[in-house]
Amino acid sequence: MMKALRQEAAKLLQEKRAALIIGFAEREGHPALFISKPEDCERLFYDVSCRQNLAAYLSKPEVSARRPVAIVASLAALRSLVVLTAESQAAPGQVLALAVDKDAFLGTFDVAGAAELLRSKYPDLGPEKALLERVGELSKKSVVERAAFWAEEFAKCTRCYACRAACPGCYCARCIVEKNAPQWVSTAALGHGNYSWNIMRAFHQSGRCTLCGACEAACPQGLPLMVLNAALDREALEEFGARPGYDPEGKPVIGSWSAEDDHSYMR
Amino acid sequence: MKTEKADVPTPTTFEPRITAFVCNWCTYAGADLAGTSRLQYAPNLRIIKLPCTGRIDPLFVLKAFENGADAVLVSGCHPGDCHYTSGNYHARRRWTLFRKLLALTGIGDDRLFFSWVSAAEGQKFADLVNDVTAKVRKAGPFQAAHPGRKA
Amino acid sequence: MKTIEIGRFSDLAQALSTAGYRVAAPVDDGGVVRFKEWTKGREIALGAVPVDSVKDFLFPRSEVVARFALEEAGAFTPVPVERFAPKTVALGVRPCDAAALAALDAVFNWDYRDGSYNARRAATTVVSLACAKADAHCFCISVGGAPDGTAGADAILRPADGGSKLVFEALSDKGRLLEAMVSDGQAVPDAPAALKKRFDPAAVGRWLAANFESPFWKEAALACLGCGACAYACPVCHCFDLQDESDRKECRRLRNWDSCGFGLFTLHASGHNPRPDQSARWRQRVMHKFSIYPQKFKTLACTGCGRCARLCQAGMAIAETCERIEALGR
Amino acid sequence: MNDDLYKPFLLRIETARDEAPDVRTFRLKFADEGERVEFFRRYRVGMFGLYGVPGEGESTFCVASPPTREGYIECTFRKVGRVTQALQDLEVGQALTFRGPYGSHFPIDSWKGRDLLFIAGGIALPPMRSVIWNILDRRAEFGKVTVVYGARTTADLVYKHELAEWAARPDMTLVTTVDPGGQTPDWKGKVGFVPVVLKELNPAAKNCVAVLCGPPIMIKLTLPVLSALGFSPKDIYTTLENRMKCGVGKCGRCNVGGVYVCKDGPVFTLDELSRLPAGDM
Repeated sequence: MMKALRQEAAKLLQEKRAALIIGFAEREGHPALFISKPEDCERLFYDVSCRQNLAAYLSKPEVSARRPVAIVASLAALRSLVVLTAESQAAPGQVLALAVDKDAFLGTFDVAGAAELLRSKYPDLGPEKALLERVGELSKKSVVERAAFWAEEFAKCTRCYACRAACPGCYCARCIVEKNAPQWVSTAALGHGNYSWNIMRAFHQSGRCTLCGACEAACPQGLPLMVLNAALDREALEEFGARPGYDPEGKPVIGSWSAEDDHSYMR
Repeated sequence: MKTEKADVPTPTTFEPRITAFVCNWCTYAGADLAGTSRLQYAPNLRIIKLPCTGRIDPLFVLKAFENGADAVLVSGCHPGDCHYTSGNYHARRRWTLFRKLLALTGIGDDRLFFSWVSAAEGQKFADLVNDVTAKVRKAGPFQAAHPGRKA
Repeated sequence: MKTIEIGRFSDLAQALSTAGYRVAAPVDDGGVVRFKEWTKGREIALGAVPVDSVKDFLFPRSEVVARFALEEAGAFTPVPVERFAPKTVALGVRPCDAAALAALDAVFNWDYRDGSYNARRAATTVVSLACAKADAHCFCISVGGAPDGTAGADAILRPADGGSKLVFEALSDKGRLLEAMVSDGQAVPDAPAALKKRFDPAAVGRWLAANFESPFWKEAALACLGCGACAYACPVCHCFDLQDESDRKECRRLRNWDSCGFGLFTLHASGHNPRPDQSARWRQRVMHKFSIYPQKFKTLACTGCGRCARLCQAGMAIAETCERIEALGR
Repeated sequence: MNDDLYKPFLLRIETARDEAPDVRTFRLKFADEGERVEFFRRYRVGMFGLYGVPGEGESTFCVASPPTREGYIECTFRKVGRVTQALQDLEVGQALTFRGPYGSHFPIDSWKGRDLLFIAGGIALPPMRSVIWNILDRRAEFGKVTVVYGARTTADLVYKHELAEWAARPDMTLVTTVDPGGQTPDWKGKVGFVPVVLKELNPAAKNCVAVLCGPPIMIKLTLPVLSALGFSPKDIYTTLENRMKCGVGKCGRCNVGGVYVCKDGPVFTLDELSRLPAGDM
C-alpha cells in the first residue's frame, strides 16, 4: 500500500499535476509532511494512527499559494474536500486527493472523482457505534446530569483553539470568538465563555462535519468533542437527510431550507 | 384565557425571567395586539425585537442564558408568511439543530421554546406567554451550576 | 535522610492539606494527567508528565486584574482587587517545570514588578520530583537542565530503591519547613533518566540572531496550523491578553492567556499585521525562546519539557527545529 | 513601588474637540492630585499610555500634550475599533481609565541649541505635537524650528486651530500640504506628497535633528529624501505604534525582533531601527 502511495505521489509531482504533496511522516506522531520533490515521496507514510485531517491545510495561505496541491486523504478527509469544494473553499482542479482507507491506497481522485468514490463505495459513512453509544448514554441522563457532565468537561478547556485549527471546516479568517464589537463569546477560559465557545464551535460544524475526529484528537485536555459532533450529525441526517461531503455542489444544511422541514416542536 | 394571576404571590414564589427574541413583522405585532386588546398575560417576558427570526443568532440565546434568563422564547412569522420570504425557514433549520445541542448539554425543552405567532394572533401570544411562564415556573430557576451561566 | 514510601505519597499531600496548605499535584483526570489542586482521597499520578504545569498556579489562564463598579450613565468606581495567593505546596513538579520559574520570574519583574504573580510565587513551595525516565520528547539536558535538576525548586524528591521510595531533600528555607512532615528513613537513590544532548542552544541563538529573513522559516512552519496548544502547555510561555467583561453592575478586567501563534495576535488597528503568516509567527516563537529571551534575561525561555511536541497535532517539535538550526549554522 | 500593574488612574474629560472625521481630542484632568503629581514626575515627551473604558477595554496611544503643561493631559485618537469607539462615545465630565506614562521619550535635552525639523503625516501629528509644544514652551533653548505636516485632504488635518497659531508665530516655520486632489478651493497651503514638499523645502541638515512620524508609505519615501539632504540616521527620530496590551513588557506582542516597543521604545532613532528586523515591523 505504502509503495503504491509513494509511487503515485511521485508521479503527480513529476507530471506536474501537483506542486505540493501533503502527507504523513513515518516518525513518532506521524506529523504532516510537505513534499515538492518526487524523490522525497519515499518518506510518505500512512496507517490509521495518522489522525490529522490534512484538508485543514488547504485554507492555509502558505499552502494555497503552492497549488495545485495533493493531500493524502482518509475517507473523512475526502468528505472534507468535497465540503470545502461545495463551500467554494477549494478551487476545482487545484486539489487532488491520494485516497487511503485503513491499509488500502485507493488511487488519485479529483473532487468529482472523490465524491463519486464515496457515493458508490462508502455511501453511509457516519459516527462509529461506540461514539453513538456515548451520545445515547448521555441523552438518557437528566438535564441536570448532562449540565454537570459538560461543566466538568468544559472547565478543562484552556481555549487554545487546537480543535479549530485541526478542523478543515474552521476556515474563517476571523472566528466568531475573535469578533469583539460586540464580544459575543467571552475569551476567558472560564465557565460561560468555555460553554459558548464549545457550543458554537460544534454548532458551526453542524451539517458540515465529516466526523474525522481531528478536533478531539488535537485537544490537549481530552475533551469529548466528538460527542457533540456525532449528535449533530445524526440530527441533521434524521431531520434533513444531510450527508455532508458527498456532493461537491450540495447546499449546506444551514444556509438552505425546505418548506417540508419538520417543525413539530414549534408552538 | 388562562391566567396564572389567581395564584397569590408569596415572597418565596419563583418569578421566571424569560427572554423572548421575536420578529418585528409577526410576533411583535401579535404581542402589540395582545396589549391593545387588553389581554392579560404573565409579566415575565422581556421582549427583544429583531427584524426577522432569520436574524436571531444562536449566540443571542446563549447570551440570554449566560446573563441569567431562566428560559428563552424565539418566535416569528408562520411558515410562508416571512416578510423576507424565507428568513423563518432558515431559522427553523437552525433551531432544529441548535435545540438538540442545548438539550445534550443541559438546557432542555422546558427552557427553550419556539413558536409561530402572526400579527393577528394576539390571543395566541397571550396564551403562549402564560403557558411558557407556567412551564418555566414548574421547571424552576435555571440552574446556577450550568456551565453556560455566568458565575 | 528523609524518605517517603511511594505508596503512601498521598499521605504527604494530606499532611500538607491538614497543615493549611493548598496542595497542587499531578492527578489522573479521566485518562489525562493534569497538574491541579489536590483534593482528599485523590491518587497522585507521579508516573507521567502532566499536560499542565505549575505555571498555571502562578499565572492562571484567566485572572481578574482590575475591577470597576458600574453606575448610572457611564460612571464607574474602581474596586480593589483582592490578591489570590494562598499558601501552596506544588508537589511532584518536574525539574523542567521548576526551572521554568526562573524564566517567568525574569519577565514578571523587569522594571515593572507584577505583584499578583510575585505574591503567589512567594506563597508557593515547589517540591520537585526527579525524573527516573524520559520519553522521546524530553530534552532538558539540551537546554541547561537535568532530569534531577534543582533550579527553581524548594525541595526535591528523588526516586530510590528501584522506584519504591522517594528521598526528600530540602533546598531552601521554604523547603525545610516541610521536613518535619517527612519521616526519617534509609534508601538508595535511583539513577536519573539518561538523556542525550540534542543541540547547543548557544549555537542556535547565534544562528537565530543572524538569520531573521532565512527561507528556512517558510518551510519549517508549513505544518503549523496556528493554535495555542504549545504556548498554553509551555511552562515558560506567558503571553497574555487583557479583556474587559461586564454586566450591568460590574466590569472585570481580565488577564487571559494568549499565544503568538494566533493570526490576530499582533494585528494593528490600522489593519497592518507585522506577522502576517504562520512562518513569521513560528519564527517569533523560536526566537523568543532561544534568542530574545537569552539576550534580555540571560536565560532561555525553554526548559526542554517537550510538552509542545507531545501535544502538537501537526508534529511541530521545537527541539527538532533547534537541531536543524544548529545544522544550518555549521 | 506600586506592583498592582493594571490598576489605572482615573481621568475626567474636561473638554472634547473634533479634529477631523473620526478624530477627537480630549483634555483630561486627574481625579487624584497625588496621581497627577506622580504622572508628571515620570512623564517625558514621547511616552504613551493606555486609555480605557470599563467594559470595553484599553487602547494604546501617545500623550499629545507636553510635560510643560502640568494641569492636564491631552490625547488625540481616531475611532478604529471597540475601545476607541467607546472612548469617543464618552462625554465631557465622564471618566476614563489611564495607565502610564510608559516607554521611552524623545531626548530633547540633548537637542539643545540644535535646529529641529518635524515631519508628520495625517493622524501621526499627535505624538509629535507634544514634542513641538514642549520645544515651543522652552523656545529659547533650541535653534530653528520647522514643521512639515501633510494629510490626504484638508479635512484630515488635525489641530487646525493650532496650525493657524503655529503659522502665525515668527519663531517657527510651518509648511502644510495635502495630497493632490485633497485641497479645497480656499486652501492656502501646498499641494503634494510630504517627501516631495520636503525636497522642495530643502532644509539644512547641519546641526539639525529630524523627527518623523506618519504612515509606513510616507516614512518609506521620506527617509531617502532626508538621507539625500545629509541627515545622519542617528539624528532622525521616530515613534512606533505596535499593538500592545500590557504596556509594561510582559504580554509579549509588541516586540520587533528583540526590542520591546513598550519598554525599549516607542521612540527610536533611525539608526536603532535599522538594526531591527524589517520583517517584524
